[in-house]
Amino acid sequence: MSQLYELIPYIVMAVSALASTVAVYLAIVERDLIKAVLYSAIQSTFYALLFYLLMVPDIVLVYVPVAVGLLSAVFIFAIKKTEKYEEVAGIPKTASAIILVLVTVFTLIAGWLLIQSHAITFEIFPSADARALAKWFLNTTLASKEWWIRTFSAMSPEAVTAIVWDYRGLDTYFETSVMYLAIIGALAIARYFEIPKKEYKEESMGMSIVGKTATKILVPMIIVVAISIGLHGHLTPGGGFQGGVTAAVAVSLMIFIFSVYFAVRYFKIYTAILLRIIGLIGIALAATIAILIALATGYHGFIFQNQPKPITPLEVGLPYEIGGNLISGTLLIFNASEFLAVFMGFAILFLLLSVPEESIMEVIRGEIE
Amino acid sequence: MGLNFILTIISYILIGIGAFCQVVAGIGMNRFPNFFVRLHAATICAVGGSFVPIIGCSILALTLEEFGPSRFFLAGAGFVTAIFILLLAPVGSHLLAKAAYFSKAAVLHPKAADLLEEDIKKGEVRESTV
Amino acid sequence: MDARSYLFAVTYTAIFVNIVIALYGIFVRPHIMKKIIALSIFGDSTYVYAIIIGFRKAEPYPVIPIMTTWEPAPEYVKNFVAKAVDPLPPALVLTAVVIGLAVMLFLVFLSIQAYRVFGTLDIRKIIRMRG
Amino acid sequence: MYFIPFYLVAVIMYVVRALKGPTIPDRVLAIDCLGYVLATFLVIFSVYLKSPLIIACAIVLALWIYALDVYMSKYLEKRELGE
Repeated sequence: MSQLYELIPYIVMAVSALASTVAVYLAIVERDLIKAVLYSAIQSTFYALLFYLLMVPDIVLVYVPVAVGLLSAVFIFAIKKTEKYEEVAGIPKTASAIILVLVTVFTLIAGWLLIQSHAITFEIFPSADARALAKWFLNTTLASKEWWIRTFSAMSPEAVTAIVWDYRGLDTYFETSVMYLAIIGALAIARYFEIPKKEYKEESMGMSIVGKTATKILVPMIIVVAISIGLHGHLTPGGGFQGGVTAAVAVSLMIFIFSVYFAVRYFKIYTAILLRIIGLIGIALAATIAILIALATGYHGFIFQNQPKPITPLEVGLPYEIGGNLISGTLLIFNASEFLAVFMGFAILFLLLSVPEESIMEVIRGEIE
Repeated sequence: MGLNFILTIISYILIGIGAFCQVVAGIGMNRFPNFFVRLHAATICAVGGSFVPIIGCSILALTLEEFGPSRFFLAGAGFVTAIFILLLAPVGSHLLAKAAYFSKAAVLHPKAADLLEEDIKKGEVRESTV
Repeated sequence: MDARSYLFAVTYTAIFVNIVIALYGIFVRPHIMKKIIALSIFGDSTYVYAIIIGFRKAEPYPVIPIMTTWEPAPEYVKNFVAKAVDPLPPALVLTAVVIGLAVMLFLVFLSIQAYRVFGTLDIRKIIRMRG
Repeated sequence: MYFIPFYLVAVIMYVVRALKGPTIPDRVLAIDCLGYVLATFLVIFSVYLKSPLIIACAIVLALWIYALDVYMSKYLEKRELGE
């Protein structure tokens, strides 16, 4: 019996995976798009549980706001602005069967290759032995405080944030720029949208008074939770990405509960773009500050350098703690900048998504004539 | 023995109450006939089934000295979660019920009386003030 | 194989089926919004696989790759390395999720614009209009 | 933690309602309950699996299930979403 209770995490994992499969099947075959969004929300919730049981809290913290909080809002906006139903008559049967077979074969090959990537043993269950690289990351993420041992360390107890912003910082830098390119693309499509200049009226706009009162209490709490997740990224699960998407949901809640005219009082689009750029500049500065100091003093330095390296005679690098509080060198600056940038990027896109369709159609008609 | 023992017993009782409420709410969710009755089951799930056991887990965490200082993190975050649920679940249910009632998305099939409809017909209540 | 492996195989297969269904949705269903929903499901399933690569066997259960103390003793570090899951896949997936959301938003902006121009989001009707 | 199977049974019952539910509000309500029971799960598991730091996820899950409620009820009210 006690053996059965040790299996509980794995049982829950299997149950949630099966339930998500049912939800995915219904989401794909459903004609009503709103129902499809709801099924996909069920699937997201179960994936969150799955990520949790696979012991990656960072992913849960970023995945739940994205998949449940933001993506469903985006889909609901899009469905409201476009069509509600999908036309399914006339999908060719044989062609889709062939595609299904092809997809299955392709995915079988990919899945087989993936099982091979469990590397050390050829079993489905991962082995007890971790990869050498993983062991190295785990060993060095918070090492002793003498600087010659600190050389390869990020001085952060949080291995994931250490990898994101220190060990593989350059990767993250370019991934972040991919994100900004996507946001800039969306901004370019929406370049002529303008939020109409209307006054926010308490009684005729937004949802009921109960929701408004609760959200008035809630929004500051969300912002506080988000800042806490974002700035403690080097100590507890979290980081700039997680905090940013968490705070972005506050904006979408404000748009839905009050109205966009209420939200633009606090988030003006051009201010948001300015703050986003400040965040990006913060990342760039924190990445190059060590090499700039080194150039000024005539010693060696590196891009994305965090702790002092043996090749640098002086301790070029940011301190790992201030007044006894661990700040892990540049990680705190990176997290704060990324928080600002992600938050403001998604806030802009949500404000633009909520522009009423009539005012946009007027502009489009004007351009055609 | 002592304080830890008492707190452990209390927390297990709270988690047990939560399990009971969850099962009851699950049965209600499946057996009740329409949306407005199912709201009742949802309330049991949110307050009895989530708020109470999370408080219980937080209390249990306070007694576990093997966790070291991070047990206070666990307990504090647990209390914050519980308060969020207590604050948000009724508001969410209210918003949903109002929207479902006025958009007529949920069918009110076994219906004894609809006092709100009568009040609106009489003009005593307006939709925007509900 | 013990019971744990069987249960894990169930998880693995279920996510695998999810990927197949989502790819089918991307290729076959005609509506652009449905394609975007299927794309997001496909992305999420691949994230789960990426995370599964980093999972490991530990007694009684693996721990998160985050230390709970700021001044670890050598025995603590040894125990931590023996039990913690691989921190590299989460670090890669983390950025992928946020980028995925930005790309998804971009696609949604594009498809709303397409609806404004074409008046429909059914891909077959749009193709007929162009040809 | 001998109570976990009861919670698992409740999860399955909510999933049944969420997949079956005849109308959209039914489904949203079931997803709502699902979110709260999963948040409870996260808290219980963080004690059960002896990983105290992992609890931060529970706050987020409890918050965003509410967000889903808000979105769907605004959609059902059949008005412009931004107003």
